[in-house]
Amino acid sequence: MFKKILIANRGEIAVRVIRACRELEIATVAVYSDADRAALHVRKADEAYHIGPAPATESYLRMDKILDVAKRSGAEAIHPGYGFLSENSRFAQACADADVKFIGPTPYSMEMMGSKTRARQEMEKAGVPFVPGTSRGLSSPEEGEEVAERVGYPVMLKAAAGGGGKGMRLVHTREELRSALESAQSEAQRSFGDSEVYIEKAIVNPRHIEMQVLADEHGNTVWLGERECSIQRRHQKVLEESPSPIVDPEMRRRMGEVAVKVARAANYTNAGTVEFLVDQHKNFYFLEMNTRLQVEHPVTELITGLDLVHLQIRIANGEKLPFIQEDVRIRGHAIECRIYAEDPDNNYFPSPGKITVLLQPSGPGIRRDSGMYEGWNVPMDYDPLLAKLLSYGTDRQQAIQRLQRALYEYFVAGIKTNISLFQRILRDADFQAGKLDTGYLDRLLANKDNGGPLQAPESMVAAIAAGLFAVLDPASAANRNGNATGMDTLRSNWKHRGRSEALR
Amino acid sequence: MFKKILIANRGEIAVRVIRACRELEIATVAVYSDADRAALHVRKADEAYHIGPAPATESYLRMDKILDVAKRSGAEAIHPGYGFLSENSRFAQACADADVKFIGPTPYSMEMMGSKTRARQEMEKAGVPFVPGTSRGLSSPEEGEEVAERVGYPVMLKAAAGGGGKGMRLVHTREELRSALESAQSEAQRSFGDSEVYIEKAIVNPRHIEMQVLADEHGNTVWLGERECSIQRRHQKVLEESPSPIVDPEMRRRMGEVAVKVARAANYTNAGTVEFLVDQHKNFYFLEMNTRLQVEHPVTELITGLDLVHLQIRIANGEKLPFIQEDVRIRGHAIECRIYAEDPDNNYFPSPGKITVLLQPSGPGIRRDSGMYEGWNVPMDYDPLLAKLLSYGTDRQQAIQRLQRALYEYFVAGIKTNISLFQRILRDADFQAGKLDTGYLDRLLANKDNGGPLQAPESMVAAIAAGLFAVLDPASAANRNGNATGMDTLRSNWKHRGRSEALR
Amino acid sequence: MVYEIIVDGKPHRLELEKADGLWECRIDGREIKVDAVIPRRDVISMLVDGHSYEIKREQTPTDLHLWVGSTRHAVELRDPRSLQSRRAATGDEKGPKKLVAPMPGRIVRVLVEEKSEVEAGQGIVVVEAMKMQNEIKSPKKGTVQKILATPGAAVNAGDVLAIVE
Amino acid sequence: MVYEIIVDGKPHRLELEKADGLWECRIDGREIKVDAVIPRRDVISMLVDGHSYEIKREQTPTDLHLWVGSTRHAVELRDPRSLQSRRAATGDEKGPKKLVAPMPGRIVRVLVEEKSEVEAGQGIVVVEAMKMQNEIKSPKKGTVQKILATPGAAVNAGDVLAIVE
Repeated sequence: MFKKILIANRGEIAVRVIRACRELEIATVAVYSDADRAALHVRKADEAYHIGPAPATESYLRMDKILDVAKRSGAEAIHPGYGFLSENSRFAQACADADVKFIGPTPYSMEMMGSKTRARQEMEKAGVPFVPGTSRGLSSPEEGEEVAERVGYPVMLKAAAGGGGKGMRLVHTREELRSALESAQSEAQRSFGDSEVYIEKAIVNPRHIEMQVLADEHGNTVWLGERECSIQRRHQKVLEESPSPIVDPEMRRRMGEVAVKVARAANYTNAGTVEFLVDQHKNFYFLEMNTRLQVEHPVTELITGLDLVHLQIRIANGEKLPFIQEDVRIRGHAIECRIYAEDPDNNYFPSPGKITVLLQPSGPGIRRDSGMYEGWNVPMDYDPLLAKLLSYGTDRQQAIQRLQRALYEYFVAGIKTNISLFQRILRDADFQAGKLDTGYLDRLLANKDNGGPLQAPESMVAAIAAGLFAVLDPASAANRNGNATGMDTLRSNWKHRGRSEALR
Repeated sequence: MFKKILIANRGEIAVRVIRACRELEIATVAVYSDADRAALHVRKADEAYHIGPAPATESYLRMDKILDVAKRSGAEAIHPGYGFLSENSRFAQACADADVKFIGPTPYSMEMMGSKTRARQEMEKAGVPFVPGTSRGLSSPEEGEEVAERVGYPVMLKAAAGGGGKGMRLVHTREELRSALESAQSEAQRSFGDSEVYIEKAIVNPRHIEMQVLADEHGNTVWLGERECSIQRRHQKVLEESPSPIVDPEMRRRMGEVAVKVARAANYTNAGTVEFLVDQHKNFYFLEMNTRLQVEHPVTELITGLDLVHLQIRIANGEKLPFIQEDVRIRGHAIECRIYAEDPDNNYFPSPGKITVLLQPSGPGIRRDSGMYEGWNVPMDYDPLLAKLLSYGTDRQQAIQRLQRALYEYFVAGIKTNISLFQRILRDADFQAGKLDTGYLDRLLANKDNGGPLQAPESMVAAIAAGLFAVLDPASAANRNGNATGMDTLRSNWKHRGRSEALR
Repeated sequence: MVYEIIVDGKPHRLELEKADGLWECRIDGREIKVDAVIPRRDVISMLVDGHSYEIKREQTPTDLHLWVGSTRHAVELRDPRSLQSRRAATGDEKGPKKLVAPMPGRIVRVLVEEKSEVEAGQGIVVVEAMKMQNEIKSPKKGTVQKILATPGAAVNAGDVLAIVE
Repeated sequence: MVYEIIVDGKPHRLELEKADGLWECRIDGREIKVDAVIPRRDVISMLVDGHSYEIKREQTPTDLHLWVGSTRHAVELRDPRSLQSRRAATGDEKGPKKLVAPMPGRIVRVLVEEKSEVEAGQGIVVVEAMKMQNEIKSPKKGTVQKILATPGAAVNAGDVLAIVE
């Protein structure tokens, strides 16, 4: 087994990997930027090295500095986490060149899956089901019109190198197609330096369901169940669960088998995720493969009882998978909330800053993977994911109940978080009925939040508490009068505006 | 479903039941003594009522006060937790008389199991395997000698009303028997007001393994797997796990079926635990039935994916069990540590007082059921259980690894806890090999603690940290010089003595 | 002690007096006995008529909010004897409004020029934080009096970015 | 700054100096550069030569312990310029010893009489706490000079129960 692993990441995922390493008695090496000296991953690692200023391009994305730390510290392997360099095949190659094991797939598999059109070509050869459309970039507007005619409107234009909704256009009629194609191509060029755009039949109100796979370096590949990821805002996943409310064992087996076929076709090794679009008739279509550990991997861990990071490390170490497909036992239901530093009352503006109070849930059925602590200053330089709160239950209803209970216990002051958003989702009738698709969250947010059951005497209770705080904790009361000038009014005005905008 | 439940308990179990109620949208009523106004269960409940001074006999054991609160608050049911009134059949009867549902078995079942000799008589009728011996109190020393001769020495004398090792005597030869019987009888009389003593063949180095059962009020009874509880100190369980390292599926099924037979013979309803002694040949003998939720119930929850408190409440509500025996799916491995306020370096003296720093573990595979918080003053009036830390793993090895990692993250200052004891157990070769019996912990503690791998530079690191704390946090440095007089020397002397005694 | 407390815009008058270890509260004409302890900083546990409330305090340099359960209440506390707080309370509703940064970040773009006319809700400055670009919008219709934001510069929460008259 | 620091009975001399955001430590003749931050009260994160140490502080009225990982170290800190701490440090090893309550509790029984002879380790007083009875034992062989414990009385941690000469 490796004696030392470098974790080329930060935040909750770095902490999660450090924990796995400690469990396996592997020493850990953290890297950190100027903004992260006091971050939890630095505190928890056995070693920690500074790699540059706050901007990721000058620190967490600097392959040379990270490989230099690996060399200095004697780390034998690098876990890239998610984001940053995790899907960068050049980094995987650079690790191999430096004789450091990259804990993930080979550069070859990463490259194949990195280009959507190339992936589509390879997967079509392997007989993987696709949304009808082209498997390569459009050479002309005429070709686009012809394909669109064949698959039927509405169609979706997508950038080959795309991600995050950039270079995407939904086209309803032939008349719109030409100008949409031009603008998608120029956006793709601007965003990715590559104007290649392809066309697909648009699936109306699809679900986004993905399948976890795991492959060792000896040719064994298994699937570990699906994750329902349809709840998204601005193409970012917000809440994930497993099993999906619509997937039965037969459909799960079929999706799993396709996912394994995808992985095999890419000579895939280590942990990966095959994403599918699912239409209203439960047809599923290959979307893309994520060649890394996903943010939402814990929901699969909870329903299978496996530890994916342990298994990633063992696979990278050359071990065989310790089980076969038939041994995988899916039991119960798991849901994950991504706790972001953002303000639900203010158009989801990011909310970095100092965490002044932090009360964290625990107890039956609750897992918390967190990168924050009370007193920590959440930097403004990175993505706003603070922690993941998960629940496990005998069934979906119990998982929802336990998660609601845990969210009730969760309290973060000093910065804003989206905890209230999850409370809203979990009490929503459509969510409880499992009626989900990728448009679900936009529809929910378009409605006015009734704020849940409102209790009349609460305002009086708050007033009494305010007085008692002032009497019993006068130090803080003094502090209160400190900066309170006219800005109060300004801020709250600005807030009300933000709030009413969010409700449009 | 009940609208409101009173929890007649305190500490972590009251918090655990309150959480279950919140999940089921049932309002909760806490009760508290003078010592517990700021306790976590009072903070977390929807309602809380004061029931008297700190001593339990004047508060948590006062049936009249608790039933009075039930009436005032309109609680429809009472959950007794464990300890206090949980196995008191008169309290169960008083609840029934007051038309409040007692969440547990009937007074009839509790009474039958409350007397060890009566339980033994009933269970022998039902064909439950017993340690050879008498099923009723000895009428004379001669009868004792005769039975001992028949079953073979060594034999164990036990008080019929016993518990906690009181009135128990191990007898190796005929010569010792008479005086041991006399002293056991008089101790039983002093401790329980009942001198009845019976005799059993002594099982040398037994394991203590128990089986969880669950019975609804419609005649359905299931077993949910065993718990290995052999690690005990002064007859108090310290660490529990499931599955037991020696129980295979066939033995589990046989124990489960006997446990169900026991429950049926007692007309048992709700959650209960059948305790067995297991000898070195894996023969198991009925020991007693605990007619309540056990402290260690979460290990069963983790391996079955069920919530026993939810199910207790549903059963008490008259619902049928939502599954049958064949639906119960045991997967993975779970271990529980009971975190006590006691000083492992000082003969396990209790250690109440103010918790000045509390760092709590979380992350993959970790469940924490806790009744403590930073700043809380642990009262001296109740038992020292502060929290339960559990791990779940794919297998026993992973459960151990995860628990070691979590214990490493756990830090409590201001009071002493037994966290270091668990670190010692978990790294012990016999424990890791599953070689356990009820004498295990005494043997472990009889050896000198090597303290795990010792790192030489640590002392220098501590010295530098002491200096930097003084510079960076001078307020606390001032505090340090406050009371530091000659007592330092006295205390540490006393400590060293305690330590060397513990090691004898 | 007497306080004027505004909760979500609604004023309450609160009188507090300690008696027999309890707090006697007179609020909006009602008399309520409260058993209160502070188990940790910024958390108060109150027992009122058997009901157990845990209220959490969120204090920023500019705002005070109290959370009762999962509901957040904006709170202003005024000691009627204090002139300073009374003055603050009368903060002008008309006149120039400051556009402040809602979070620390970096100025990416300024979308309007000084002296230009803007609508309420029109974007004025774009601040980047946590990999997201966020348009800070005008609180009112009017004229941009002054722009204090410079592209590339770092800002803290509460920093004034522009003034709209 | 210069400190004399005793860790688990072993003395170290520590010189601290801040330079370029780091702490230059001279300890027992070695020079070590330390990057230190206090992420929360009673916790210090130190980076030494790439190694990351998180040290936790446990401060009671009478003792100071620092935890490096899961190992607890008894620490005494002396500022050599302070006469007071030097005097404290020389605390008499002989002479009368106080028997103190190791935890808050209630006196259940006193097992010996004043002026009686006791062995080292002999039980003197029984204190009950957390449902357990705990025998507090003599720190030395000698005579019980004085018994200050009264059955039934509550005691706090550190209260003197008896004096053995």
